[in-house]
Amino acid sequence: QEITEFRIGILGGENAQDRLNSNECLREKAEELLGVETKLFAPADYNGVIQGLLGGTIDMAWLGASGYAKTYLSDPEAVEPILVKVNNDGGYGYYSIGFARKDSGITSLADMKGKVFGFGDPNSTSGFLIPSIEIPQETGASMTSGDYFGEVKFTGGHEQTIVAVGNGEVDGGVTWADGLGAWEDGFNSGALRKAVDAGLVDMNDLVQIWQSKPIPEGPFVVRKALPADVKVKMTGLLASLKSMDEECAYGVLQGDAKGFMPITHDAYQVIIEARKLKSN
Amino acid sequence: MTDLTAGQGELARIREDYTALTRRKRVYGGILLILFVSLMAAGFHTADDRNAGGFVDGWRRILDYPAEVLTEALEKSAQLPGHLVHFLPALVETLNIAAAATLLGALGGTVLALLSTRGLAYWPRLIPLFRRIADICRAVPEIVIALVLIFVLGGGPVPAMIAIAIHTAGALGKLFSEVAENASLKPVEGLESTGANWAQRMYLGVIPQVGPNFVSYALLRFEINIRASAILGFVGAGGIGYELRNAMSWGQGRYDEAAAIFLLLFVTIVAVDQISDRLRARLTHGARAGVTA
Amino acid sequence: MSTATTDLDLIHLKHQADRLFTRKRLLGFGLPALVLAYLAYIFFAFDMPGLAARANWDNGRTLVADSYSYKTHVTRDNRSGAVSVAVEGERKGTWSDGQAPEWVALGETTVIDLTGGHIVRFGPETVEYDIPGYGTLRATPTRTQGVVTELPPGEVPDWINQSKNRISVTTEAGRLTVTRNRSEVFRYFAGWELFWFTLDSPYHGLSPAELARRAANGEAGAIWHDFWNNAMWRHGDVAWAIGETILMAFLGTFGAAIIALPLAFLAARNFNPLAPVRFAVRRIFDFVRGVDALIWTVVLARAFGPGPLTGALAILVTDSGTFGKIFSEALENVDAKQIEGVQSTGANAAQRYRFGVIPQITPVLLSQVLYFLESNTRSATIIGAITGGGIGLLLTQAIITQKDWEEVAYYIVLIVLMVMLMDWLSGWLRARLIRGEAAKPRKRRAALQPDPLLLP
Amino acid sequence: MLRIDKLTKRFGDNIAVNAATLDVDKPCMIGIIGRSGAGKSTLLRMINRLSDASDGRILFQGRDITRLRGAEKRAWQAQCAMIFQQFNLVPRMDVVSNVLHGTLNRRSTLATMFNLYPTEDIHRAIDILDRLGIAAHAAKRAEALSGGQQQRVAIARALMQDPAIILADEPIASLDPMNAQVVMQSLRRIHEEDGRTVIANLHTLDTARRYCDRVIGMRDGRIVFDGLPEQLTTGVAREIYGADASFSEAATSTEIDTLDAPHPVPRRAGATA
Amino acid sequence: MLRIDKLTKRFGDNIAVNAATLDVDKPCMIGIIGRSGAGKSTLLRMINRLSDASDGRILFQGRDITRLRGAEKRAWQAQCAMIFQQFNLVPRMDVVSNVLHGTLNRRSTLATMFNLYPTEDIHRAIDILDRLGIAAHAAKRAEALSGGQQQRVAIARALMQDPAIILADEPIASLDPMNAQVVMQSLRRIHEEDGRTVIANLHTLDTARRYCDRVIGMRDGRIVFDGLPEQLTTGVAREIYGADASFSEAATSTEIDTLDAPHPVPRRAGATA
Ligand SMILES: Nc1ncnc2c1ncn2[C@@H]1O[C@H](COP(=O)(O)OP(=O)(O)OP(=O)(O)O)[C@@H](O)[C@H]1O
Ligand SMILES: Nc1ncnc2c1ncn2[C@@H]1O[C@H](COP(=O)(O)OP(=O)(O)OP(=O)(O)O)[C@@H](O)[C@H]1O
Ligand SMILES: [Mg+2]
Ligand SMILES: [Mg+2]
Repeated sequence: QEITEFRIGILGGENAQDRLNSNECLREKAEELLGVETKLFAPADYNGVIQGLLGGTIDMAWLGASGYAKTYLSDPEAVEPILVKVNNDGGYGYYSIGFARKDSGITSLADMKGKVFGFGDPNSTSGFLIPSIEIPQETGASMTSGDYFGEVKFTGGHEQTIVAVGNGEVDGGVTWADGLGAWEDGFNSGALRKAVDAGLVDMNDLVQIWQSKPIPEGPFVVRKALPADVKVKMTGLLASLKSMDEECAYGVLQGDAKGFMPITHDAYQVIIEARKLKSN
Repeated sequence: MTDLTAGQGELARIREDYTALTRRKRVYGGILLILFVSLMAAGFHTADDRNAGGFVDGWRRILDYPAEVLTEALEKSAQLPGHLVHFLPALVETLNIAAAATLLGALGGTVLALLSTRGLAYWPRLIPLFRRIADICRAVPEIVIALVLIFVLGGGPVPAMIAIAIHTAGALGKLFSEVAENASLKPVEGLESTGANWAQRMYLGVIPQVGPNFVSYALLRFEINIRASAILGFVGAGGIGYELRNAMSWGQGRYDEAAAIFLLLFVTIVAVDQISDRLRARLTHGARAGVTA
Repeated sequence: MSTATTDLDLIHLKHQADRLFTRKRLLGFGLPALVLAYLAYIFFAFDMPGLAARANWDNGRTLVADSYSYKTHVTRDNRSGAVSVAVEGERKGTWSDGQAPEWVALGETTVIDLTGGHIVRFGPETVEYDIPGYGTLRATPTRTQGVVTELPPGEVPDWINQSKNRISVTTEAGRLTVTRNRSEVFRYFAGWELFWFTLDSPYHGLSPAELARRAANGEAGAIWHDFWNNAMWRHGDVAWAIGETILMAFLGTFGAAIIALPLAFLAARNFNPLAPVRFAVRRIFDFVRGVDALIWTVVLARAFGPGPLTGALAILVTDSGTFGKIFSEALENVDAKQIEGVQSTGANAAQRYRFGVIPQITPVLLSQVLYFLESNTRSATIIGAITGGGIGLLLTQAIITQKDWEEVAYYIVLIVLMVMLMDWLSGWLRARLIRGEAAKPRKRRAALQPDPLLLP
Repeated sequence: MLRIDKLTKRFGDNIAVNAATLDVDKPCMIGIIGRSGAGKSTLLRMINRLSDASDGRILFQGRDITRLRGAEKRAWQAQCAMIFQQFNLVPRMDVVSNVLHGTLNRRSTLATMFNLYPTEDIHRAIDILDRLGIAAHAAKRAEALSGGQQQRVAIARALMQDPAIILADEPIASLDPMNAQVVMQSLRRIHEEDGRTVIANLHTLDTARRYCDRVIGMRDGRIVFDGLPEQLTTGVAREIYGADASFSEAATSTEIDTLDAPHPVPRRAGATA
Repeated sequence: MLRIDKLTKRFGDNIAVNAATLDVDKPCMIGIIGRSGAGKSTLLRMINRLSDASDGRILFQGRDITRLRGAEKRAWQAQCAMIFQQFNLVPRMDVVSNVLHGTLNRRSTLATMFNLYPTEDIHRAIDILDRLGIAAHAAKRAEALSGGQQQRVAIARALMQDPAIILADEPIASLDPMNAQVVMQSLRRIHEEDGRTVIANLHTLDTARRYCDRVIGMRDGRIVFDGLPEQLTTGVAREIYGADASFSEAATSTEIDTLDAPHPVPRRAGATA
């Protein structure tokens, strides 16, 4: 069994071209290693990459946990997780953070009663799946508009949520952060940090109102149908990426990280169950 | 049979000229054909190459997605009526965006058209300016204006409405101006001679002439705008597009919702198409179509 | 002057006229009133009053300011003490170590001149900001007590945003932020930063004349390479993206026309006597048209993956329906006389179509196809934003990231130029290929010459 | 009353009206004759200010008309009604509305757009239509009327303006002889009964002779004749028309003698009324 | 040569041609006259096989034409050219291409699809055009020509087919008298010089009399007259046209006597040539 080309899908909240640029080194290495033409694709949203994996037009991608669950639920035979990113502190989790404008007087979920709540993308783990399960556990009510919150909206993505909260378009929203570092810097990494770095929001104007339990980082997945040697080669390439080329690893992992560790499907069973719960 | 015919030399010249013309036509036609075919081939090759999945493999999977959606929708078909009712308000919002944008765009387009038509313009020297304004309004895709406005005004129907209205004003401005160019100037001059001002001349002298055509074009635009409004919802501007995107991108588990929304949208688009088709035929062919109808 | 009618008649006529005008007034008021009522309903349905409150004009200002200006970040890592200078705070716009623009004096105390008397000093411990007309502001980041600030006496103005762990000061000269971990200054400049060359290029900051001189000396290739691969603006990739968008429109439009033409014969009453087939083909047209390119994009993305081909196919499928409808209508309007004329010579079916039908519908066909080529360029921009390809994706991503407004402005300008170019091109081709049809009387010269480019 | 002083109109190199000078000191009915292209229409259009003069002045009761701009210009146009060869009505609108357009200058824009004409105006419009014998068609669309009727609607619109001067640019050129006569008689009556000045471009000599108090001949933009109809001999006509000896008046005639009987209009009777 | 035997055409209940029988034993020029709706066009269309007969037969040199199908039918159509009242040319194509359509049946489909005709055909087409006096327009689009010229192009197309029979369905009905004469003279010449049979529907008696060797009268689908032009008296004409006593031949005349002088075409001279 041979492949004629290898296609890597990239998602995440950056400029499409920036994403392609920071993964270019990975592409070059893969091309060299596999000996076939390797291409990068940066579709507009999570769904684009997932559809590519399902349809067999994308061979490898770094998915979010929820995205992996969606792929698995659509077709269990489509992809398999190989590696997960390990943070500098050795963990492989991050958090969903609820936040609101300071001047709105909201400091907790309790204050959000009857207010407008904003999710990000429906396929995002921290932007929708986990908060949509954990928040009702705290409030004791469902996430339907008008039940506890006055209205529940999807803003479309982490960046849009931050801006929507900043504008007052929604009263509170959720986004992701690594939970490390200081609030006023927007944590060490995550969507808030990027917004701060861009000068988009002033963390003094925002308050944290909620934090989830740790969420497992999404896996790097490859298509199951790929030849075994391709899977092995790519796993090896990623696993040694940090030691081979630190700069490249920084780009691929979107920041500082310790490296990779192997992971299997079982680690995401919880997320899959959660996702099933949210389907009708 | 002599008197009508050309001389022998003349005939030879005609033959030669015609053969040369045919040859030239063939050469140009051939070049054009080769150019077109090679452009298509090269373009197709490039697109295929830059696409993740290939053209040849793709066909086998073309029904995968619809099958996935339909299977789930059929499984849960009992919930369909509930979904239809649930998403109706979003559909109404989408229709409202389209209707309001068409209305505002048509008003803007009328003004732009009157200002940029020779013989009618209030400032004849500024005709090129208003033409360029219409061109630019037309050239900017709705999505651009909508996304920028969402950043400033926040999500919801208003940015979409403004974006579509601007584009509509440009597009209708051009079409209207073509219609107005053919309007008779006599009534306008007649009104001018009584001391009527510009607004009166346009409203009483031009609009009655071009009205039916304007309305017909505006209806056509309304059809287009419903689609545009749905698409803008897809990128964040509310309405049925927003619901569709959420259902579709959630995927498996909510495909029944996606199917319901899709059904609503499809039926609406087809229905509006048909109704406006009839209305437009009536408007442009006038009474004749009314008789045969 | 004797009147033609009796007074009684006249009174009657006047009454009639009064009634006529009452009716006209009702109509004249009714229509605008309906429109107004609808707009009023929209006004409230769309919550316009609330919109004014929700609208964030600051964002608008940022957007406008950002689209023609850029900022340079001077950042001090408060743990290591290292100072870096970067355009837009991006890695690819960072000055190499120990380098800085002339308004930043690196040293133990880094002095940043924001002009107009605004001076920021990054000391080893304390950050100082001299603000003309206000005084000097001191902020000391500490491990334990957060950021300790020392403000001139008096009320804290609203352009200073202060909390325990962070202070930010926004003035017309720039912006200063101090947190425990880092201190940062933004200074704003007009223009699009590093548009031609990035900092690492030897050609950065050279005058056009100097560049021309070097280009003449054989460096043209290198200059072009540095410009084309500019990491900040990525001119090469943008050009590819525009090309991809036009490609999607081109392939989609012409592909659709090629597919729709034979099908249109099946849907036309005068060419297909089989009513059920006609009906079926027409419903297929309605279906693919009604489903809309957007949905086709999503459906096809599963089969073909992201990329321009998917976008082109989505346009192709939708427009096949549209063209099918337009073409079949054109076919139903063809003049049967010409066909009969060809038929009477003993021509077979293919020849009848070729000479009796094609020449008649070519003008309609071509002008419609060319018209759609232009409008599909716009559609391709939107479709690209969904399937992942072309300038549309670049644009939407740039907008969603919400910081690179200058890039957004750049892309918008490019898109508008692209669409206008296609508009012009399609108009030009129409005038050139369809003599008599599109050629305005103005262009009489072109209309008189025998046109070698004529197709049929 | 109306003084035209060296009025000139140039279209590029072409001089359409060349230093035309004219004095009208009391209301009268003036006919302007001349070949096609002589500048007749251009002259009238300048008086109505539909086109601007290149040079020279038009004075009406001492005011310089050529200088008027904006609202003042429109007010002058209201005072100086114009009738066109092609009627220039709004064909899709009813007759009364077309007549009421004569009041546009007096009413506010908004009111006219919503058809808010005062009832007395509407009644006056009907009266005027009645005076011209077409009141019965008041509610019809203008386009449904015959040419002669449409021209009478145009005259009614002019009268509705209550103008001091009525300009008529070949008012009967597109009418058949029967209708032409009715229209010319109406114009004559208006002059006689209301004392308004009527200036009409005419393309036939006999019409000018028959209905006008004063005839002006134009040739190549210049006024080459200005006098009483009686002075309009065939020789003079030849000069105006620049015709050679083969010129025959009959070629320009539209007279229908047989039709005269039912409406005996005195030839130039009451010329000084 | 050509035998039509009880040819009938029904459109639903309406019988357009009713058991028409006709015998043409040598090349001649035949005119068919009759009222509108008499079935003239239908008859010609059946002969050319543009429409199928409901009943009866058409025999040409012994072959039953009505039975032909597919390629054979098309071969017959090539042999039996048709000229239409409205010319039925392809207006957007040039004149020579239109003429070359006459060869479509002989040439391969593929070659013709790409407008590839042999040079000798092109030259012959130009020769034919020259014979009809319109070679100078060879490169123009058909739509740019006058009606009479277009009809001559249609005749050229017919000649290009090198047909045994030329059918002409009111070839001059949409032409002015001058052009009508040129077209009829061309048809006559073709008959005389090439010895082809010409059958023309004509709507005026005098044309039929003047150019034809034999006249056929149709009424309500039946052939009610078949004889020499001389036998076509006003009484016979009345019967054909079903007209009452007020029938006057002049009403159907398009003759222009004054124009005859320069081209003295002998009235039915060489009728048996
Ligand atoms: N808008 C215009 N632009 C250029 N030349 C014009 C224009 N209007 C009129 N002219 C020229 O001015 C000259 C006078 O024209 P005018 O229409 O006044 O003649 P007229 O006496 O009314 O002739 P007619 O009997 O044909 O109406 C003519 O040579 C005409 O070509
Ligand atoms: N396609 C058709 N379908 C139904 N009826 C037809 C059709 N063609 C002709 N007819 C009828 O057949 C009869 C004969 O028509 P035909 O056209 O042959 O008459 P014609 O003598 O050529 O008359 P004209 O001088 O008007 O051309 C008429 O009653 C006509 O209505
Ligand atoms: Mg004139
Ligand atoms: Mg006929």
